[in-house]
Amino acid sequence: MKVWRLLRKSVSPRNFYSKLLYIINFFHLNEVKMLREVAIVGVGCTGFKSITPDMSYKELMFEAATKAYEDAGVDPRRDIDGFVCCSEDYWEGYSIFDEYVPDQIGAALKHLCTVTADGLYGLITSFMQIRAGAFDIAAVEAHSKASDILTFAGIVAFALDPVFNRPLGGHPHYIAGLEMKRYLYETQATKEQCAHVVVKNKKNALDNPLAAYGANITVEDVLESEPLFYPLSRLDASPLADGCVVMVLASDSVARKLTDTPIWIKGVGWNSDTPWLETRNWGRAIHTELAAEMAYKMAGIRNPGKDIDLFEIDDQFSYKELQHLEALKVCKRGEAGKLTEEGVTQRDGDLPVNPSGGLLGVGYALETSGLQKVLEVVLQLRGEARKRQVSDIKTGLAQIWRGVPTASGAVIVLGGR
Amino acid sequence: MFVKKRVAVVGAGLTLFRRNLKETGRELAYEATKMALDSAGLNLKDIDCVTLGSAPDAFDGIHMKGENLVDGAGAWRKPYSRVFVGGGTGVFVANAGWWHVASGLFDTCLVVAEEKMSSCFPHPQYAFTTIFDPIMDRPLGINLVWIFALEMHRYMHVHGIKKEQIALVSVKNKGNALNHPCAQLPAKITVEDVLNSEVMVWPVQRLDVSPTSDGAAAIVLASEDVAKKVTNNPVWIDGVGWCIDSTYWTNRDLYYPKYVECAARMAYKMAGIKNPRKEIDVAEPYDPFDYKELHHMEGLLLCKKGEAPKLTEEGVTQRDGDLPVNPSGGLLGVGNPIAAAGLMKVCEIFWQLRGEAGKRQVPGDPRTGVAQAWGDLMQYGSVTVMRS
Amino acid sequence: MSAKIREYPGEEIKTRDLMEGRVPVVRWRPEAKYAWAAGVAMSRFLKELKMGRIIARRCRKCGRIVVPPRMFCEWCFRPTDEWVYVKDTGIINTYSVSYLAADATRLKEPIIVAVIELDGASKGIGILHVLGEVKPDDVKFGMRVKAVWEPPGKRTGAITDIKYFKPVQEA
Amino acid sequence: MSLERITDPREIEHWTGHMETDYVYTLGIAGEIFFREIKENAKIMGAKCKKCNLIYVPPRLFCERCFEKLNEWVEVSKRGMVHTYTVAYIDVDGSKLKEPIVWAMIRIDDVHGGFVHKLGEVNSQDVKIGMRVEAVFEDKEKRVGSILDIKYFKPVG
Repeated sequence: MKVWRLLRKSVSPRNFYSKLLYIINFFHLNEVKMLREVAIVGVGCTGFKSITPDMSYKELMFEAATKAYEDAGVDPRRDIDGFVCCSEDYWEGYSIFDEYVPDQIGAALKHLCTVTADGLYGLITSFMQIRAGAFDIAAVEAHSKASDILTFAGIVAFALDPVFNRPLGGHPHYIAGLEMKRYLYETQATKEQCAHVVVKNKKNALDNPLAAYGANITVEDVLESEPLFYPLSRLDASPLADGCVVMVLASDSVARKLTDTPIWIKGVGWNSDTPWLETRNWGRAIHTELAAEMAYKMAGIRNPGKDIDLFEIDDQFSYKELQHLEALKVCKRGEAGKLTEEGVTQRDGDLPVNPSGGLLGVGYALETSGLQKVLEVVLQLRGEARKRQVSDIKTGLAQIWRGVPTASGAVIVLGGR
Repeated sequence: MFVKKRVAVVGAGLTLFRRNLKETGRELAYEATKMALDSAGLNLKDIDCVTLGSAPDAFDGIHMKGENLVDGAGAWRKPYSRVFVGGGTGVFVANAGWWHVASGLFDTCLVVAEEKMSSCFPHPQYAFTTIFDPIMDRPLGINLVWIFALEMHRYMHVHGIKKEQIALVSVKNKGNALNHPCAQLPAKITVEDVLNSEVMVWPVQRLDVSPTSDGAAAIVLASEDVAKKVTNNPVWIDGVGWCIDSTYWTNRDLYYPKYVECAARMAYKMAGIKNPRKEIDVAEPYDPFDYKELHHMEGLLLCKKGEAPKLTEEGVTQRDGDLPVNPSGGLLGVGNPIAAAGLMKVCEIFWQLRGEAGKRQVPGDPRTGVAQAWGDLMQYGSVTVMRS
Repeated sequence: MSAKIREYPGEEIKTRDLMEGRVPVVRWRPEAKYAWAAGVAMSRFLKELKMGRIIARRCRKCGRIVVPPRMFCEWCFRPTDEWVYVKDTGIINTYSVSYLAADATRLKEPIIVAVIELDGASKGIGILHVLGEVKPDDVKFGMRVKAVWEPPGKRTGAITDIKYFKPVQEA
Repeated sequence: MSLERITDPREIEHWTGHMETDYVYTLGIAGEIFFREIKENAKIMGAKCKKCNLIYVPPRLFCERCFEKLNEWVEVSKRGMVHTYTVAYIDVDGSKLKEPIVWAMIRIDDVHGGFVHKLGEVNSQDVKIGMRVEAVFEDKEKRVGSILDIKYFKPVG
């Protein structure tokens, strides 16, 4: 049956080789085991706002979960067994935030766990659980209640190494400034090119009803904005947002029953470089290079720039989009800035990057950021992105970095039919 | 049909458990990880991925502490993530390791648990006050022990259990820990000692409680192919289970841990265990308080509800009894660096099933064991079933 | 290889050495302040406390009346439907006697804490609070208690607007 | 979704609180040696991994690459090169700093690593990547065995 399905799928010359490999692989592996495919079958999102004072985090999560289950056509109490939620205690103001999650997403007395990472890690966790045969249908939740936090920078500072870095004090985003300077130095990219990223993403966000920070601005506006950590200026940094995303995943046969437009998880990867600032690579995003390598191998992608039609990548700071594009091997090192300037990464360009508006336009929603990106890829692949719809796409990629001061990131490759 | 991949434990490592250790969290994680690798005869380059378990950041005093521990856990430039389900983390992280390998994504996985509670100074108790609801509970001046005393009291009330019966657990576990080289509070004590110890929150007394600790533990997991190459004595993770109950703990009857039963049923089903009492040879249920061992034996379906105190009285749960429970000495004896304590239980089952537990070895060549941890607001159960 | 390993790593420090500064350390106190949005359910709950009332939510499907109130039913996974006042009386589901303060220091006078199932809420639905005007030895499971409120002028819209629960005679 | 929402902004309640308490961090096995040398001798120590041929600064108990335990300590230079830098204009609370702070990643000569620290005795406009700098220590009696015992790094000829 599975073979028939594979053959029935349209095999374009572009990915014929990988399909062939897959089929060969399939017969080989069949003797030992059969690995399941996993698809995203439902998505729900509250939208992103600078502040959500009228709702508790529980009510925010309930809204996103209700929408996701409706979208997937499932009843969580009856149909869903596995749940993954994503949170870090100090973002929430609770120790063991895991405690406060189950009820509002339908997970009471069910198999739920917390991954202290971005929602994309949660999605990958759920993917692994389904592949391992633990569940057929699972849900992933990530949310941000950043507006509950009164001392954001103080909490980020608390993530620094307590002995070697933290005692020096200061606003911890100086680390982004250090990184940006080195990146620009090594690649010859310019502040103007970074500003182009901001202009593009904020403009894309104007067409995204979920986005909080859409704007029509110019490169000069970005360059003239208040310097924070030279060369990083106010508008180079993505502002905080509240919001919640819930997604429903299912194993292959179940996914096909639930929806006509399953979005398949083709490849996943995640990686961490050293946690030490002192020995880390300041110019490159090693974590994303390695995560992409893993995801591409799994998805059978040999030429990312050609094989992938759409990118939703981390842009917590403007230069990160350029750095991450290069880490993803979409272009050569030092080329991303130029491509951005030339408009190649515009929504109607050859390499659409962050058509949702990215974190610069949608808002940096802490651990939800990765799922916001996956959400956009899902909507695009389903053809439901309305004004933002990029035409003729089959494969999309989402990527996230865990923010200052980490050197960790994750990548996912998604495909429609 | 879809056939599950088998996952084996091929190595384990443990640091001392102590009230304060000099090592940083990273250094502790490293020591346990290195020992686990060495015992498996593997190098770091043989490892495909890493999963870490660690309880609240408020202990170690580092926000996103998983990110701080990357190098100590052996995850430099490897796929790495941290799972966190409160006190349930230590056993749960073994389950996380299981799906990394069982998913077919990786052949080997390092599973590391670390806790450095002593950073929270002068007492980790503060960190515990922030686990509660800020509107309903924290304003009352709540203390962690309150809620366990409430649960313990409810359990005693419903089944008519006496403190003397519960104290036997503490006596047994602290005694068992005398043979554990890492133990923090091994002791030869009597039921009277427990009953005469300082009252903390009645019915919880000083000797009913496990200490706060620093420590780390690690295991190495491998797929069937790799496991057979590196050892002729693998221990298989045949069942994993986890479950969370509602947040609203004052809306639940605390006399029975339904969530542990739910987690156990998931793991037993996966492992094909139909009669846990008969089929399980050795158990390491979570025992941060003595009554919890009893509570969890019932949740693990090792006996009927309310029957665990009787089994304990009859000596069934002694190391040489019919169903040895916590032969390691448990958290009461070995110590309780939260996540590391949970993984210590998995290490113990590994050593017991390999026949390598030395003086702690339970007799009769045990073949099947279960480790379990519990956490959050008396709402989380995580269970791992292992076979030799 | 527990039996084969001779030495286990870890360098112990005595708590006293740490206390008395004989071990080099770095100290830090984080800045981590929050203003949690109480949301629809708890904003109302707090307002009602200020007026001396306890409010719950009811789920029409399972019929449960739950407190603290929530806008969703966790067992039915649907929105709860209506506000219901419950009484400030109830019975003790379980209790304990604490000699420890929140910071683990020892109290001279113990605090009695209890889960109190409130009258008017569904069976088994309780809240955590403290007991007053009673000796530890006189507290019993199933005992009837009633809230003692702060006077109206002193209430702030907090769970501590109820000073404690005290025993009352069977109705 | 909830059947009711708050429609009157005056009905919105917030509950304030914090997660602040005191922490003490031991310096660790490697950290203790490192800071003792800084405090007592104003020396910067590294730990050598023979297998990977790297000298870690700050020193570590283990090599993150090969996982060997490191027990060879070597004194390294107090000088290095600005690998990257930034000029911070705002403080941790978001307020504008009176004097901007120049932060830099300083690669100590011939080692793997160095310091993320502040630069002093220099105009922010004059800082360049590749610039030579040197550690400036606190006076001995003021040194406590912390990263703050290095006041800053200053340019050298």
